[in-house]
Amino acid sequence: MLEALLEITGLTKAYPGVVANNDVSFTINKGEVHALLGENGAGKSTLVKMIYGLVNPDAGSMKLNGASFVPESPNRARASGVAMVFQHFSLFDALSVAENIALGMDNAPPPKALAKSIEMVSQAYGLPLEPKRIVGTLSAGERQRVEIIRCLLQNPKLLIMDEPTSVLTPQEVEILFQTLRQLKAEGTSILYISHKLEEIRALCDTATILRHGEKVATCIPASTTARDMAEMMVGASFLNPIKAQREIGEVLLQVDNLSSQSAEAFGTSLRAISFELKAGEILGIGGVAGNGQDELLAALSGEMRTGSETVRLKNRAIGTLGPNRRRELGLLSAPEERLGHAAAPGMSLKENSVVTAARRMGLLKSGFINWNATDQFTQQVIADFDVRTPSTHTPAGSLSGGNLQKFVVGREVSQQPEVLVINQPTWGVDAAAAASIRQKLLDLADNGAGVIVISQDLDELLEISDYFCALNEGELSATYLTADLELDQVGLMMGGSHGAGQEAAQ
Amino acid sequence: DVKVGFVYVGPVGDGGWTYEHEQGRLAVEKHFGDRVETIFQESVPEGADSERVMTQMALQGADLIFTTSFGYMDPTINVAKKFPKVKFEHATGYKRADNVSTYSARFYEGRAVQGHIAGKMTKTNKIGYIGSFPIPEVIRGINSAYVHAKKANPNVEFNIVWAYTWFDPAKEADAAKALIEQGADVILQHTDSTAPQAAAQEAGNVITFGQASDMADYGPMPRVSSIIDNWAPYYIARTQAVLDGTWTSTDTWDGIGPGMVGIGEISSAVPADVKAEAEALRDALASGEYHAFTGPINKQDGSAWLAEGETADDGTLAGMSFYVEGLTGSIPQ
Amino acid sequence: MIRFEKRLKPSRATTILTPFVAVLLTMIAGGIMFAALGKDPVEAIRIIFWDPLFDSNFADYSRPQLLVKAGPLILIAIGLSVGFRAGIWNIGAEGQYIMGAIFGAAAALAVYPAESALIFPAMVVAGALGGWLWAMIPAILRVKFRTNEILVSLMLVYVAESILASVAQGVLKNPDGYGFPGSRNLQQYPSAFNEEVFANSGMHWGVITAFIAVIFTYIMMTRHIRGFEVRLMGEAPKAAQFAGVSTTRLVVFCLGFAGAMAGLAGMFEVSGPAGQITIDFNTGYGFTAIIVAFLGRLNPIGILLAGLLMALTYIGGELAQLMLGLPGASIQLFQGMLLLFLLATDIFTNYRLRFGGAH
Amino acid sequence: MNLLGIDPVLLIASLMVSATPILLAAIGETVVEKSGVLNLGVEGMMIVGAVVGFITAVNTENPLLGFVTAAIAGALLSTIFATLVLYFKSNQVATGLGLTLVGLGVSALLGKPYEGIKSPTIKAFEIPLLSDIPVLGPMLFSHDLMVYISILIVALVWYTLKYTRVGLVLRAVGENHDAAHALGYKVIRIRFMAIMFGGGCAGLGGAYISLARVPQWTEGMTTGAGWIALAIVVFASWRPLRTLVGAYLFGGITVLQLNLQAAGVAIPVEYLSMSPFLITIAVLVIISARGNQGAPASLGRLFHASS
Ligand SMILES: Nc1ncnc2c1ncn2[C@@H]1O[C@H](COP(=O)(O)OP(=O)(O)OP(=O)(O)O)[C@@H](O)[C@H]1O
Ligand SMILES: Nc1ncnc2c1ncn2[C@@H]1O[C@H](COP(=O)(O)OP(=O)(O)OP(=O)(O)O)[C@@H](O)[C@H]1O
Ligand SMILES: [Mg+2]
Ligand SMILES: [Mg+2]
Repeated sequence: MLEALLEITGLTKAYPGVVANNDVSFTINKGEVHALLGENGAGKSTLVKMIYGLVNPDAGSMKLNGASFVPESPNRARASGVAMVFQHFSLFDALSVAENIALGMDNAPPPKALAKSIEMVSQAYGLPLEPKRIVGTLSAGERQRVEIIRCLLQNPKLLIMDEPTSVLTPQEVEILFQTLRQLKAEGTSILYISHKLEEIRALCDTATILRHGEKVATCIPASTTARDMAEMMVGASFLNPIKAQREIGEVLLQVDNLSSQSAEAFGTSLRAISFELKAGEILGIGGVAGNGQDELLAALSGEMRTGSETVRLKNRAIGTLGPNRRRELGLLSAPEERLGHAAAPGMSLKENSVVTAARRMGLLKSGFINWNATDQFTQQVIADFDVRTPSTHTPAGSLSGGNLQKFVVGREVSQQPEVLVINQPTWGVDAAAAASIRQKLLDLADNGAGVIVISQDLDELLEISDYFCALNEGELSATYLTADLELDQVGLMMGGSHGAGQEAAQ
Repeated sequence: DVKVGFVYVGPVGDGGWTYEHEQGRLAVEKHFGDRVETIFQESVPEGADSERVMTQMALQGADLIFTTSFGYMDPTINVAKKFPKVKFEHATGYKRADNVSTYSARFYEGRAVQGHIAGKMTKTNKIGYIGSFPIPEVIRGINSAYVHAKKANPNVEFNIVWAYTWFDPAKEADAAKALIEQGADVILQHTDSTAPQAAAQEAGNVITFGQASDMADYGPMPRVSSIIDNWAPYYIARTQAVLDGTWTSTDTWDGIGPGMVGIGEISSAVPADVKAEAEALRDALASGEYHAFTGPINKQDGSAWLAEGETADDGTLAGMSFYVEGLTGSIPQ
Repeated sequence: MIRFEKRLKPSRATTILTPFVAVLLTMIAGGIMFAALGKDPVEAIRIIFWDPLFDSNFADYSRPQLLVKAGPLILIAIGLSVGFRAGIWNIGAEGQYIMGAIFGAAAALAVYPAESALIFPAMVVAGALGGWLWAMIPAILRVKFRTNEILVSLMLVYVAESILASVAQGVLKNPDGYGFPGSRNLQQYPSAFNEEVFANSGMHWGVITAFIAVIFTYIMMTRHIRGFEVRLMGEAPKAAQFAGVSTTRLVVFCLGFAGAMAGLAGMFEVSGPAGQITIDFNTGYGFTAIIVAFLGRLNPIGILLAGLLMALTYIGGELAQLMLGLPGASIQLFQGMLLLFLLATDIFTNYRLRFGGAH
Repeated sequence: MNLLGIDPVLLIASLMVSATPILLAAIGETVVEKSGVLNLGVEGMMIVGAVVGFITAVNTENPLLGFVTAAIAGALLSTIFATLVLYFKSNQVATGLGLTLVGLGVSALLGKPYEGIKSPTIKAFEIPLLSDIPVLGPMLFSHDLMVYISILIVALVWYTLKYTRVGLVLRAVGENHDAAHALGYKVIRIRFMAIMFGGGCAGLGGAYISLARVPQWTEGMTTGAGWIALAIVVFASWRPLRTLVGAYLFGGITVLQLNLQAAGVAIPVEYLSMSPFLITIAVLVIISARGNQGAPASLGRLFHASS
């Protein structure tokens, strides 16, 4: 019967300016997969960090197996049988798989024995891994395996997973779910955080829903619709994006036989990529993280130069032009990494407007920045895209992920691009915000722009794109009409031939 | 009552050049007691900083200021113009004014004595010389030492290493070692630290000479003698002159005779006959009956410099920028 | 338990207040040190901070000297601060300063004794060029081979010192100097003399240039896109790349700007207060300027104030040595404490202190 | 066996001595930087080690005790840096420079009464048997104890970083402090220890100058050795064994140029005297041109644990 593993009572945690968790109470049973839901900034990560001993609560208490549980540090939590896979991987790129795993264990065995256990566990759960590989060279899926195996080696009673599937192919998600079900069958409890509601419905037994740091509801996901759950999270109903019938116009962007070496130490090289984008069209590019998405975006944005003729905009060769010249010509982009790439965390929103809009929006006069005009532009973006921020002076780094993403998308869309390339437009963004961002992209295409959406979220791509193709190890698949595609087929395009280890596992 | 200021180029604890000037200052304090107040400033960079320090001393009421580095020459002249009532004494320079004297020591006389001992004592016939910067002062010393070593032992050879520093113990130690490894069993130095002494001590049968200060700690071996800067008598005399109101601008270039250059005790490691010869040379230099640069001496390129019996004039010596015949290598530019 | 908690926004009030707190703490700690050395601490502090400015005997002379001392510090620090903002660590300004001086002096000495109004401007150009060229070595090595500029620029200081020693007794040696090392004194060469613009003000052209550089840099950093790019590069290099900033150009610009400023400082020094190229011409301005840049929080106005404060501790420190016989090292220690206290109090700009723990 | 009149056996023997101070300081700094912290105060810690070691040796007549106190003094001084940088989150570059100023000042004050004194020196320690081997014996096995200890420290650091858990955790902290924190490692505490270790090594290096290489105390006697040590760390791409190579190479060139001068080789002295720096730059360029310099990814970055 149901037996409580972890009882949480009245957990509260405040940060300057925000109460991340307010009097949260719920119970996780043994052998249960328990979902934790909530929009961005609802306090999910904070809550699990308290369970893992990384963050100390201001108030409240926990009981594990009926005994008082006060994890002062992750080591204590691990000793009590709590393990965690982080939202942002806690891996060390320059170290090997075995070293990474050893670091997550309190009593790591000597290297040889450890390598053996890694192999054993990875076979038992169908998660192949080579202990000697350097983690920086792994794909996102493989990196996650490292984290999971690190947890499994400690025989946890409670496994916490913070958004584990946002970077996986459907096949990889399926493997993960198998693993989790197996664990559950062995009696392990799982606390599972995700924004993907269909996954939750497929996997989880119970769901606790947080809003603004407070627990607002509990439900049985299998018997609740995704839409209902989403509305519980937001506290209101919202609209799904509407895909209008559009006129498809002339060719705007041609990419022809584009190859390149990655500039990053652990990057992927692009191999002979070719495609076309027409006005009014949304091209979705799927693929698992680390298959050349960043490189493709860099080659299109102008951060990485290629042969002059490999990229043509409105029949003009632009492969050797830099980002600013491309922006002037109408090709805009938004990279995946919001903090540090699309925006500078320490700079205000106003200053971040200058990053891409300076020239196209005429914010410069003979090299001098017109701060008034910049402020106006920024305020416009904030208003049009519902960015929640105290002012234009607020540092970008202090915005929540979803709000910053709205700002980044808004900054590009407001410049009325002719072609917009965007990578992971809604990564880690809650359902309501994601819906509004997708709507803006659709609107942009309606107005005659060409849009390329690179994403690992297949639902998203299937929802908004007209054409679909997938990146795999730097190669681009053929392009298909989205309407004609089956999900299985898509999965194969993305990852069917990806990674020898995976084939071996099947 | 007079106030006497001293401007030093290094820290008073450098154990060499500045240290000896500081000894001079202390001697002044001791000699005059309450009648004289001294002030000083250490580690004053040449150029604008020294000009400011001198001015501040003058503003503070100094009556006599000793500026103890060649690089203070132009600043001293500049400040002296602004304070005609204050007397200035600039060491090792050549610019004078009504209230600016110059003074310097004929260290090359001491080098002659060292050269003689070195020539007599060397078994390998190789003498190592650590130079600081290739300036006339240093070149004069090398020439003087060489001329007298050669006289004592026609087979001697000089190996010269330029350290490009007045003071860098580690580098001086390395330089000494390099010379010793090249077979030198006598090390002469024109840098200020005792590091070469220590290196010689470690090596064993190598002799050295104290530089600027006596470095008696290292006697009787390796340190067999030394050249000591002894500024005390001069500083006392000049302060006395200010007290008496008899100070006038002069150019003093004193050697062993007046005691500005001291020859440290020649240690027991030196055979008695060599010691006696060295002391005789010292006395001859002191009395003036012998000049350290007495012809015939040719320049390195073989051209004649001093004819038989001719002695070098002070002008040429002051600006000496050539090696004498027999020295190898060229003076770095 | 006491801990620091990040502020949502940097506090402006503390930004302005902390330097004063730091100076106060330095006075206290320094006072203790002076007392330990057997000197009256109050008097020592008064001599360092007050006398150079207000003492009836010294102030008339010291106040202009403050500018003479601060001028090169500010000029070099301004140049360095731009690079530091972008995360480009040039710590070899001393070498660039030397090369600026050599080039500047050489330009004048090459035409000695001709007199012309063109000579001084030519020296200015040559000085800036000398520093710029010397800074281009680490710049090009970094751009071409990704060589760490900290080390290259530092190593080049030692190389520049060797070159200085060599020219001081070689090509630039004063032919009328009786064989002594050192160049002619440019103070005695009217066309080349960087004279005070107003008599007894300390204001020579180098000081004026430093002030212009402060204003120029302030405007560039706050209003011009180039300054924005510099800040962006320092904040988030990838975002800078995304904004179309060329790393190559920025590295060359920052190192070149710093080199030119340091070169100018060297040139104005050699043609003015110092007067001549000597073996020991350089006195560490290039290194002290790094401290000034950080004391001024890499902000042009801050650097201006920090340069003046640093000059004050130098001149006041000299007076304290003269009047109290304090050892020179104690002044060095005092300056070190000032920097460390400033850095320690810096945290209150971005963090606030919280008492009471979480458990 | 003479090249240009230089005996390689003696050359190697003396370069080992001349390189030992920078080697000690550099291996300490390697550990500090591996933990993700850049401490530019090496020069300051070295000179404080030099003076404290000297004072102890003179007063106790025991040079080995001098090394012990020098290490302690260097470590203590480094805690100022560690506290400011780790707890007060001050800029690492500026704090390191400040530490150097403080170290130079403190050492000069402490050393005043000890100027011009000779210290007891440590004797050469001829390793039995090994020192009798022809050529190799006098070259490698007839040095003072500290030369061997410095090599031992390098080996120890190498082994620790490569094969032990402590080393693994240290590297992890330097690679990604946020992840290390998330896994429950005490980033601040680990870095504090690393900084103190670096301070201790720098102190030893300084004491080697004042007790072995030069045996005397004079103000400012480290004359830039700390800066060279910093260069060696990068030069060695943060690898302990290469630190040994780097330090010996630099020491070797320094000694060699003096030897070339002493041997009267006709290379202009100006070029010889700048050669150690020019060659260091040249090697740096070659290393960096080959890419991946191996710098710890978190080096110099600010860490603030939220809790
Ligand atoms: N270290 C911190 N300092 C200050 N505020 C924080 C900190 N960590 C989280 N917060 C704030 O606490 C709130 C809850 O954050 P948390 O990361 O728990 O949200 P989440 O539900 O995990 O969101 P997401 O779905 O985006 O991961 C947010 O407003 C966040 O900005
Ligand atoms: N490129 C690198 N990046 C980060 N850490 C490194 C790197 N190379 C070596 N290390 C770490 O530094 C420690 C010691 O390096 P060291 O050079 O002595 O190792 P090594 O195995 O002997 O290397 P090599 O075979 O290249 O000489 C090792 O523990 C290693 O993990
Ligand atoms: Mg989260
Ligand atoms: Mg190795």
